[in-house]
Amino acid sequence: MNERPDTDPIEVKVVDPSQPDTAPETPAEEQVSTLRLVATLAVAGAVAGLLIVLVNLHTKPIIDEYRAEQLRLAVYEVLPGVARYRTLYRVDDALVAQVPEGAKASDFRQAYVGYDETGEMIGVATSRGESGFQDIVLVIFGFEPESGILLGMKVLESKETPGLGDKIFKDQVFVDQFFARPQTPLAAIKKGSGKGLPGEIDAITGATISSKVVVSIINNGIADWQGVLQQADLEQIVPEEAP
Amino acid sequence: MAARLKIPGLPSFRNGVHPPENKDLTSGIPSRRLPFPDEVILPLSQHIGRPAEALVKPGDRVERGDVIAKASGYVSSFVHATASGTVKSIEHWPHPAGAMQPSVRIDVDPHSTQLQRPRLVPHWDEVPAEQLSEEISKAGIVGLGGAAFPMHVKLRPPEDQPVDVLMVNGSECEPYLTSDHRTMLERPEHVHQGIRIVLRALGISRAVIGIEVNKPDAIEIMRETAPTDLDVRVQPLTVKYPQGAEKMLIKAVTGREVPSGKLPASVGALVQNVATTASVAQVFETGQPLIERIITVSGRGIRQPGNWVIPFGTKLSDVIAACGGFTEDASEIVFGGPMMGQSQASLDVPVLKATGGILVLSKSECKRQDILPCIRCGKCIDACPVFLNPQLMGALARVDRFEEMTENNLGDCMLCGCCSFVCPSNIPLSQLFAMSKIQLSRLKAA
Amino acid sequence: MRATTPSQDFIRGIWKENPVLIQMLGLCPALAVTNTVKNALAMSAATFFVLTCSSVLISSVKNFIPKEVRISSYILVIATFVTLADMMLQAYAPVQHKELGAFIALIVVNCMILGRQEAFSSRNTVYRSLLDAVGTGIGFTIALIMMGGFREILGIGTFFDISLFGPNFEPWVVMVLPAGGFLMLGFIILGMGVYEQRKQAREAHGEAA
Amino acid sequence: MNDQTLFSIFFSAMVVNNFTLALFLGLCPFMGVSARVETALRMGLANIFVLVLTSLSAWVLNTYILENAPYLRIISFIIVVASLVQIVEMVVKKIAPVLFRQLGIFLPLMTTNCAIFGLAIFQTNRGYDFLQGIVFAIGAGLGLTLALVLMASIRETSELSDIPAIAKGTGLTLIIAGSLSLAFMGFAGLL
Amino acid sequence: MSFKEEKHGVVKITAAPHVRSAESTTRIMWSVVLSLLPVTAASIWFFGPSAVLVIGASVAGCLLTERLFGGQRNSISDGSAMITGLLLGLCLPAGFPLWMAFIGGVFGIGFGKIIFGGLGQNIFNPALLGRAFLQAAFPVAITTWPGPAPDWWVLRGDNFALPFMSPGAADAVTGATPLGNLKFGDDPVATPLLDLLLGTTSGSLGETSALLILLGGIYLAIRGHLNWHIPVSILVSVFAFSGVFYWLGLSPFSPLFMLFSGGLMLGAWYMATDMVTSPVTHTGCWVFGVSIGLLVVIIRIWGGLPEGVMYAILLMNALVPFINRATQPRKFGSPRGKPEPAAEKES
Repeated sequence: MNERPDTDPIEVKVVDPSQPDTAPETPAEEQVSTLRLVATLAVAGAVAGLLIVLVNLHTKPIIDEYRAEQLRLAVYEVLPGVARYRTLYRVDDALVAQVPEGAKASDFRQAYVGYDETGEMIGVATSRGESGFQDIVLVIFGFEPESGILLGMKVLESKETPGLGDKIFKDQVFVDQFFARPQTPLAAIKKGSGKGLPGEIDAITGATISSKVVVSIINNGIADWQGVLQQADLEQIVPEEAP
Repeated sequence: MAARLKIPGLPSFRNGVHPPENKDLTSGIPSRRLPFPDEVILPLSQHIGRPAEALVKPGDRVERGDVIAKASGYVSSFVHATASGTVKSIEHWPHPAGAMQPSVRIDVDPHSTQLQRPRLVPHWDEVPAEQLSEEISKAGIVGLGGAAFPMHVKLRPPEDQPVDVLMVNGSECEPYLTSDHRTMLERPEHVHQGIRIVLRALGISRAVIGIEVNKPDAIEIMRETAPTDLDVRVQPLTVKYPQGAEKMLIKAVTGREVPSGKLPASVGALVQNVATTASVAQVFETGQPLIERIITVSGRGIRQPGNWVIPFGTKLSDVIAACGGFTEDASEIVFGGPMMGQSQASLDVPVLKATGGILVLSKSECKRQDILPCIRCGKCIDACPVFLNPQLMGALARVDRFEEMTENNLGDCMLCGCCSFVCPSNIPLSQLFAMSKIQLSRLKAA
Repeated sequence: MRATTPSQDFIRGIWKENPVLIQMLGLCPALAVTNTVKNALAMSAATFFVLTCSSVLISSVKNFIPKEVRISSYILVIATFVTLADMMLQAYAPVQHKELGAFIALIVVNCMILGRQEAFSSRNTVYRSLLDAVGTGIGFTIALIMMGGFREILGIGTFFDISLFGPNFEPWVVMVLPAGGFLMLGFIILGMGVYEQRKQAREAHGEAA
Repeated sequence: MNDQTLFSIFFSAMVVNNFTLALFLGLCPFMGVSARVETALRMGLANIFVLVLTSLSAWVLNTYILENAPYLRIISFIIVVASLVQIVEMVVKKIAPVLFRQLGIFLPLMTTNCAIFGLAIFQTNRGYDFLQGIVFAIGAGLGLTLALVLMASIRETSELSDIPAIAKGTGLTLIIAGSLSLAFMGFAGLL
Repeated sequence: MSFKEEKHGVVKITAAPHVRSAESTTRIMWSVVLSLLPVTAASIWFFGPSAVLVIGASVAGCLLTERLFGGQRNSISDGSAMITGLLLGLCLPAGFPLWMAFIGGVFGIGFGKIIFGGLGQNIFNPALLGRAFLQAAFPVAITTWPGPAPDWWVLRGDNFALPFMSPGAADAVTGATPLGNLKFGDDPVATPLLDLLLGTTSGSLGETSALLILLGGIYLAIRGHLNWHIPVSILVSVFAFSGVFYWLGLSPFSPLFMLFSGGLMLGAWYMATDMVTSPVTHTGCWVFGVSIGLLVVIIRIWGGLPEGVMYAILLMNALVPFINRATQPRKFGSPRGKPEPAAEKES
C-alpha cells in the first residue's frame, strides 16, 4: 500500500488495559458508531437515488417513445392500411377509453382500434400470450370485430427453438398466411395434407407445436374479444376526432 | 454349470453362486493313509489366535502325539507331534498363509511304527462339562472347516447368549473338496459320537446336521446312524455356495440371521464341522489328539486325485509325489477350496490342521481373463450372501476410501469370493476387500 | 502487500486470471446471453461499464466507508450503475436490451464485479483499480466474445450477422440453446486443458533436453 | 397482468424452463456446492425458503412502493434480497438453531445468488400476482434443488471413476450440465 | 525345491477365488451386438441401402472416437462402442445425412462416455446422448421420416448431404410415424397393431419392428445378459399408466398401441437395460423402470414431441446415482423392510 501514503493513516492500536487481551478486535470495531454506519449508507443511497433519477429523467422519454413507436409499428403491421389508432381498455368486459382513477394502464387488457385515412374503422388489434414449446408466445393480431376476418399477425415475444420454432416469425411464407384470412377459426395442418378449406394454415415442418400455438392464440383471442367488441359501441367510446 | 441341483422347498439362504462342483473327481475314492514323510514341519501358528509356545528344543526326541507346543493364551491352541522323530530345529519356514513362520522341524524316524504315545483321557460321560472342553483344548482341536478357530473357545458361549442348538456342518460347499463327505461316509459313528460329546459340553440336547443334497449317500448314512436318544436331525440343504459358511448355514436351517458383528451364539446356535466332531470323538476314544485328518487332493493338474489321511506337517512336495505328481498342464496349487483357498508358491509348505484340500488346478480350470472396468451390472450384489454392495465397495477401494467401505459394512464381508466369481469384468473384488481390511486395521493401529 | 506492478494488474485479468474461463465467475451471463456475438458484446459492454465505474468510485471513497457496511455499500454502488446501464441500453440500444432481457439486471449479482471490489478496489488506488477493472473487463469480454462467436458460427452459421457458409449451411441449433451454452463452455475449457497439458509437456521436454 | 395457470407456472419454473439448466440462474451453487448430495439437498431447501420470502417481498415492493418508480427496482430488490438473507439468518439462528446449523453456511452465500435476485426480476417482468409469485418461487426452488441433487449425485459417482485429467473439475461438470440440459429438453412443450 | 523348478514353468499365485464364472463383459457386449443383428437386418430389409449407410456412419463415428481417445486399453474389442454405434444408428431416420450420424457417434462416445473415464463409468447412455444431441442440433433432419421408396435400392432421403450442409430433403416425400400421426396428424388414425408388430410403418430404422426387438431382448434375458426387471417394469408401467389415461379419455393412445409404437421396445430392451447406466439393485431397477414408463406416457400424451422414450431414459439415467444411493441392499441380520440407507453415512 505504498502508493497511498497520503490517505492511509498509520493504524495505531490503542490497547486499553481494562479490556481483556483476548478480544483486541472488538473494541476497535465498536469505535465506529451506529450513526456513522447509517449515515454512510444513507449518503450512498441518496447519491445513488439522485443519480438514477437524473438518468431516468433523461432516458425515460426516449424509452417511452421507443415503446410507443414499437407498438405503433406492430399495430400498423397487423392492421394493413391503418392511419391511426386509439387504445381501449377492457374493464370488466366493458370497453373504456380512459383507465379508471387510480388504476394502472398495465392492469387491463388493451385493444387498439384502427382507422384508415378517411376515418373508417379498419379493425381491432390486440395481443395475447399462450404457452408455446418453450415459454410464452406473445402475439399481436388484428381482425374485424363484426366478421371475425383476420387482418394480420405479428409475433412479439417468443423463445421458440431457434431454427425451428422461431420460424413462426422468421418464415415469411408462414407469416403471410395470417394476412387477410376470410375465415376464422383457423386450423393448422401439415403441409400438403390440406383439403383446400379456407381456414387452413400450413404448419411449419418440424414445428407443429409452435405453429399450432399461434393459431390457437388467434382463435382464442378472437373468441375472447369478438363478443365484447360487438356489444360495445366503438364509435361512442372513441368519438371521432379531427384529423 | 454341472449339476445345478435346485430342489424347491429345500432350505437355503438368499443369493450365493453355483460354481462347477467337480466333486466327482474324488468323492468316490475312499481315503487312504499317506506314507509317513521323512520330515514334518509343524508351524506354531496353525490356528486363529496367538501362536503356541514351543516346549521342545533341537535334539529332543518326540513320539507321535506328544505335546510340542502349548497354548499361549485363551484363544490359542496346543500343537502335537504328528510323527515320532527328533526335533531338528525350530526355524522360520514357509507357511501356507504366505509369510515365514516359526516352525518345529522334526526328522521322522525312518523305521518307526508310528504308533501314538498312549494318552490318558477321562471317559467323556463321567466328567463335568468344563473338563470336556479342557480336554478338547489339550488335544489341540480347532475348527477343521477352514478358519481353524480353537474349539474350546467356542464351547463357552457368552453367558447372556445361551446356545440351544448345535449345527453340524456337513454341507462342504466348496467345489472339488470331498474330505467331509468321506469323513461322513467312512466315520459316521465318530461324527455322531463327537456330536454327543459336544452337546454334553454345551449342556444341550439338540443338534442339526446340515448336508447339501449333492451327497445323498452321506445324508442316508448319517440318518441311519443317528443316535435315537438325542434330538439329532439331518437336514438336506440346497446345493449353493457358500452354504457351509456359518451365517449361511444358520440362516438356511433356522431362518435366523446373525446380526452384523455378532457371534452365532446371538441367535442361539453353534456351528461345528463334521470333521471337527469326528476328531473330538477320536480324542475321547483313543486319546489321539488332533494330528491328522482326511484331505482331498484333487484338481486336473494332479495325476491321482484322491482322499488321504495325512499327518499335519507333511510337506506339499511329499503329498504331490505320493499322488503321482503333476500333469502337463498343471498351473496353480491351492490349499483349501477353489473359492477361498490360498495359492501356494512353494512346494515346501506343510499341510496344516485347517487344510481341507489340496488342489492342483490345470490351466483350463483357472483360466484368467483381463480385468475390465466395472460395468455396474449388479451381478455381485445378486451374489453376495450377506447383502453387501461389492460394486460400490470395489469402486471405493480403487480410490483408497477405506473408511467409507466400513460404513458400507465391509466388516460383514467374509471374503467368500462370490462377487469375484460372478464378476464379468474379472475384478478381483474379494481380494480388494481383503486388502482393504488389512489397510483399515493398519490405519487403526497407526 | 501486493508485489504487483500496475501493468500486472492490467494484464492479469485478461488471460491468466480470466474471470470466466479460469476463475469461473460470472458464469450466468457468460452462458445465458452468448448465443450471438452481438448479445455477448452488449452484455460485455454493460458489465464493463458497471465494473469500471464501481471500481473507480469505490476505490476513491474507500476510506470513508466503515468496514461493517462495506459489502452493503458496494452492492448499492453496483446496483446504481447497473440501473444506469439498464436505462441507457434501453434508450439507445433497445433491440439488444430486449434480447438480453432480465440478464442486464442480473449484472448486479455477477460475483465477478463484487469480487473485484472486495479483493482489489477496496485496498488500492484509483489508478490501479481502474487498470484492474479494465483488465478484468477485457478478460470478461474476450470470454464472452469467444462463447458468442463459437455459438453463433455453429448455431446460426453467421458471425456478427454475416453469413459465413452460404445459405446451405445446416445450423447446429443446439448451440444457441441452453444446453449448447454449457457444452460450448465445456468444450472451451477442455480445449484450454489440452493446450495447457501440451504446453507443460513441451516445457518438461524442453527442460529435459 | 398474466393469465398463466398456477400449474403451468409451477411446472415451467421447475422443469421446462428449469432455473439452472435453462436460465443459468444459481450456477454458483450448482458448480460449487454440488459435490455432496446431502449438502446439495440442504442448499436446495434453503433456496426454496429464501425464494418464497423473496417472491413475497418483491410482490409487496412492486405493489405498494415501486408503483411509480420502476426505475428503482434493481436497487431496491438487491437491498431487499441482501437484508432479507441477513434477517432470515438471524431469525433462523434464534428460533431454530438446529436448522441454522444445517443451513448455516449457505445463507450468506445467497446474497449474490442470481437465482434469488433473478426470481424477483422475472416475477416482476412477467407481472405475476401474489399467488402466482409464490407458486413460481416454489417451482423455481424445487427445480434448483432437483438440478443440484442430480448434479451432486452424478459427481459423487464420478469421483470413483477414472476421469481423464483434462476433464477433471469444471470441464466435466459443464459437460454433465449440458447433458442434463439436453435431457430436460424432453419436457419442452409440456405446459 | 520350488514349484517353479519342479514344473519348469510359470507358477501362478492368485488370490481367491481361483475359479471364475464363464461370464465376461466382452462376451455380454458381443452377444448384445449379436442379438441386434435381426433388427438391423430388418431395418435394411425395410429401408434399403440407406439403413446400411446410416448405421455404418454412426458405428464409424463411435469406433473411431473410441479408438482415438479411448485410452490405452484395447477399447474396441470389448464391443461396447459397437453397441453404441448400432443403437444410435437404429434410432435415426433412414434419410439422415451421414455426416450427422457420424457426429452423433462422435458426441455420444466422446462426451457421453470417454469424458467420464470410458467403459463402465458413464452416467448417460452414450447412444441416447448422441441421439439427444442430434435431436437438439438438427431437429428438422432427425424428424424427417422418408416415405416408401419405389424400389428397394433407392436411397431414402439425402444421405449424401455434404458435411455441414443441409440435406435437400425439404421436398422429399415424408411419412409420419404412427405416434406422430395419432398425435399431430390431421386425420388421426391409430396404425393397426399388426403393422406395428411387424414393422411395416414409418419411423426410425430400428424402432419399427417390435417383434424382432422383443425376440432379441428375450434371447438376452434368457442368457442372463440383461436385467429383465427393467424392460418388464417399463412395459408394465407404460401399459398401466397409458391404460388409465386412455380409459379416462385423456389420451388418444390405446395401451397396446403405446407398447408397440415408437422407440419403446428398443428403448426398454436395449437402451434402458444398459448395465452401466441403470441401477444396480433389483429395487432400484423397478423404481427406474416404472419412472421411465410414467415419463414416457406423460411426454407422449402431453409433451411437445411425439416420442419421449429417449428423454425419459436420459432423465432417469441422471437419477441412477441417486437411486443407487437410496436402494442399498439391506444389511445382513438387520430387520427386513429397513434398508440400510446412506443416511447412516451422516454420523
